[in-house]
Amino acid sequence: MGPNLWINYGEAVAAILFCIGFTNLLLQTNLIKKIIGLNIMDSAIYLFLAEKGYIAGRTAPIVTGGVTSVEAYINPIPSGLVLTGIVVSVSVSALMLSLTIRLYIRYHSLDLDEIAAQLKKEGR
Amino acid sequence: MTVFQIILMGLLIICAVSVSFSKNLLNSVLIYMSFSLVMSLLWICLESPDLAITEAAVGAGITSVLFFVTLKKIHAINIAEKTEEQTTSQCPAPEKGGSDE
Amino acid sequence: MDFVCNFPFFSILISLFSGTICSVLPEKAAKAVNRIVIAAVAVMSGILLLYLLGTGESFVYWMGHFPAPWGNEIRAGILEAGMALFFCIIMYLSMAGGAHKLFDEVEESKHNLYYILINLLLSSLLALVYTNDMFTAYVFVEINTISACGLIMIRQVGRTIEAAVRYMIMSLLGSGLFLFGLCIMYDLTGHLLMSNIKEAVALLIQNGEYQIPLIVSVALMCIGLCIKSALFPFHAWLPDAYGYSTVSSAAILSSLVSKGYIFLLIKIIYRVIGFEIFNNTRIIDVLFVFGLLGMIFGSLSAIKENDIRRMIAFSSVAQIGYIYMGFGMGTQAGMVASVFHILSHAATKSLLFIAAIGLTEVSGGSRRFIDLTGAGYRNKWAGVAFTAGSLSMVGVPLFSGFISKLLFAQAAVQVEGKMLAALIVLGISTVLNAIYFMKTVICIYATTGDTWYPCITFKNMKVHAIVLLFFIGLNIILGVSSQPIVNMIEQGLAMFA
Amino acid sequence: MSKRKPAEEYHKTFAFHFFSWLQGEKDPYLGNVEMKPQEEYVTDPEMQLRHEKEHDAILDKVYDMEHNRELKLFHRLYQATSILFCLFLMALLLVTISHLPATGAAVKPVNNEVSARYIESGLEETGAVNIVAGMILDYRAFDTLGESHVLFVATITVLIMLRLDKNKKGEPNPLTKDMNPNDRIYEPKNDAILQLVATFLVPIIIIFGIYIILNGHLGPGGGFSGGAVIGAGLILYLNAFGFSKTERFFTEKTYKWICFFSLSFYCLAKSYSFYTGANHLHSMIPKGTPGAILSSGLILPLNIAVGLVVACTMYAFYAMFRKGGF
Repeated sequence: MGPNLWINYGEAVAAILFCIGFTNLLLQTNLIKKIIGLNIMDSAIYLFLAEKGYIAGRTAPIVTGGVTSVEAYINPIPSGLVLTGIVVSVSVSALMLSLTIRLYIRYHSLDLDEIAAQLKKEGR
Repeated sequence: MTVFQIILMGLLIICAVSVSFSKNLLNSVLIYMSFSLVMSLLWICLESPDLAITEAAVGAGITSVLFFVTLKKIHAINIAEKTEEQTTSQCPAPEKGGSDE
Repeated sequence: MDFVCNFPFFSILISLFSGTICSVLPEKAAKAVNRIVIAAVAVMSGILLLYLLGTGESFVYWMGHFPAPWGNEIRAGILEAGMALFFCIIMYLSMAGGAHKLFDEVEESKHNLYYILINLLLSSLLALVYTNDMFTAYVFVEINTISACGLIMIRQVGRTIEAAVRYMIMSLLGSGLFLFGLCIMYDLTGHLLMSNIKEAVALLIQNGEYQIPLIVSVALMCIGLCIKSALFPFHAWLPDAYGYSTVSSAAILSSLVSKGYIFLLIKIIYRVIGFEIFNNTRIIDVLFVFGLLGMIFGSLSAIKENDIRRMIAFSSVAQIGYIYMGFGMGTQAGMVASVFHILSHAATKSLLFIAAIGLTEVSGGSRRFIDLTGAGYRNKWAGVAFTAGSLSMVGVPLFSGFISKLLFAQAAVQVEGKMLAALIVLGISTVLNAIYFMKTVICIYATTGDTWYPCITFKNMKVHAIVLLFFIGLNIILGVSSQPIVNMIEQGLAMFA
Repeated sequence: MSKRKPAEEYHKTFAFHFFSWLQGEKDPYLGNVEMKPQEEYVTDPEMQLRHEKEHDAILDKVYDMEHNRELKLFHRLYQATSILFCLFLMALLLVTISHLPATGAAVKPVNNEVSARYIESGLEETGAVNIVAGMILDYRAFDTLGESHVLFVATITVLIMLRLDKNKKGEPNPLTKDMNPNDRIYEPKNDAILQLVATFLVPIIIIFGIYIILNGHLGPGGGFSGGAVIGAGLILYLNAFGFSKTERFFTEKTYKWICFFSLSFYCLAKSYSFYTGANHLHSMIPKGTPGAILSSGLILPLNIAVGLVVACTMYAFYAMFRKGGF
């Protein structure tokens, strides 16, 4: 264990959330819950990234009163990256949900293993 | 401010865990929605208002709405009225909903 | 700066833009735009390759008005230009070879959406090849994943939708891990551009700081990309996805999409972490072991299969194992062999998929070996092409597969601890390859029983036959004139450093 | 085929045999190799029935998820490995995090010359008061270009999955019946309260969204968040008044062309700026005075383009999910 675990509690929470999402994605049998797990996993990564940019005692990177000194604002890069990431995760979840609807219409089930068994039974 | 942050993070973890263990799909989507709201409060604490606005509009808004429509399509809402629905509508709703886990 | 230096940027941009244009065009026009764009990108990459061979050094290209650590950048060297050219050729041939199947398997009104997906896939592949920025790489990896998923599910039968869901879940796990690794790397170095990260990493190693996070970050990125490129234990989605999607999609997915991720991994190894530093970690041993396991288990599953398309798909798992085994050797020679195998596998696998579709067409659409008996007589071109592809896969001299196996063996001899394992598994895998491919070849040339399906002659399938000829030619070129290509790869890898 | 040789002589050459084999006219083995025709296999209907029954029974046994011991074992194994893997991953990540530089500190690798320049000269170089907007739309614009195409390609895949097209003869898609089960049955058709609230709320939501988009370079917000807000407003309107009202101003054609024009504008504008930047030419786009609404060069038009795309895309997602079309 290194020295910074308690100072980095935000990142630690992000790591725990990431693993919860990961477990959901692996173990849930229900597709909808898998998708929620996926979203939680993504949010955890964004939380991790945003914690990286935070600097105690400084304000959001919007220039106020013409002050453009480094000491006044937090790091803007992680915010930008997270903005991009959120767009990606919303597109991915829309795609997954549409796949879920089609699968349900075809097989009336949300369990991938059950669907796979049905497919094999049909022999196609 | 740090105490507030810690409380919010605790809420995040509680939400994430209870999503996995909730029996009802509608409940888990609602919990996910509150997860997003807590997240957007956390962005404010972390001095990123851009992210807060986006998360509130997208995570708690659009994504949840899409989840609701999906649940509707897969007949996971209205479990109590399912029998009623079967009698009233012409095409009966399938038996195996996603909700009966 | 010469005008030629704009070509990487132009090729990414026109393929992105043509995706947008295709969304409002009718089907025929979209098809024409698609073909023209692929051809144009191929021509531009060819010119760029010649130019780079002339100058002998790589260049970076600013995406915007700001220099290195502040703005985005793309970078072009011999290996990048060569890969782009090769990817375009394979993509063009696969599209042309599978075009006639598109009508049977995809709804009429969704054809132009198919071309949009292909265009965006091309642009994301090019961006992965040329990019010099890690976060750009992440964004384009996502485009690549989503459009690949679209290519799988555009043929809407139950199997493909299920395969698409599995593919998405695995890929998203992969991208999650990749992004986490990227974030840790960013935290340690403070940069997102590959060349700057490399400088910072070298400094960290020198000072002995942050060793554990560095290794973890590299490992996470590697695992992410391995999952995405279907390395052995993560290949569950692959057979259905390749076996049931429409034929152009299967050819493109197996030969290009997974290779795009592998190329990104090579870039990360050379340009982000540094080849020496990467080889000193234990990660290469893990890659080596999984590569070997993949070579054996992929072939074993292929032997058990009685569906020709799924058999070819399982063979992909084995071939990806070869590539990772090359990484795992940790030498320059192993890397060269891997890069050559990327080319050779891409050329051969798409040939096999497109030939297989020719064979199944004359067997009443069935893909089981029992119905394929004698198909080689009924569709001679496809039979010959399938035989050529199989010979190349097994590693018969004159074909590209032979050269890549030779390179792997040569590379293995130079590595002390891993020589025996690599050579033994290479031998076993070759025998297993021979078993299932020769079984298929014998099957398609066995004399037929009573079942009589109609023959197909050259006149009915001109495009298909010409595409197959081109593919065989490509294979033989790779097999016969391998030395200049290997030299080029070595030069390109030297430019990476 | 050369025509110089007479036909008879040509018939003896190898080329003739080869080409005739290729055309499928003649098989050299036919008649030369002894081929015994297979005996016809007589099927006993009773046997066949029994075989089929056995086959079905085996299938049922193999795919009986609840009673198959091997499958159950595999499932257990899978669960155990995944839990172990996740715990291992969590431990690994926590150890890693304990070694990372401290959060909130001002001196660490992340706060280097890159962020310093974004903050110090961002206002001057991009003209945007919101440094994040300046960063994602000017310094690192290539990422953002990719990001909007992620959204585009996701829409395309959703269209592929859910759009119910009529086939060539004009018959409706066979899936239509399944896709549109009577899912509005418990919804009020014309709910007076909902409609009244929507009449007040929708304009406010949309105006707020427009404000966020136009203010993207001056304060928090930007094209994506504003577009999502507008999309939410449109969805509320749709829910209150139904498809017949929205179809008057928003059809698939509208969506297609808005998306096309916005993305093309985005692509072309950014190509211009990339091209001039890379070739060290002077860009002709004025920066304006920082802080004014019409300032910061391309950022405002780009935000508007992104906002339009996002608003339409969100609405399109909803409409697709709801009824497989607009």
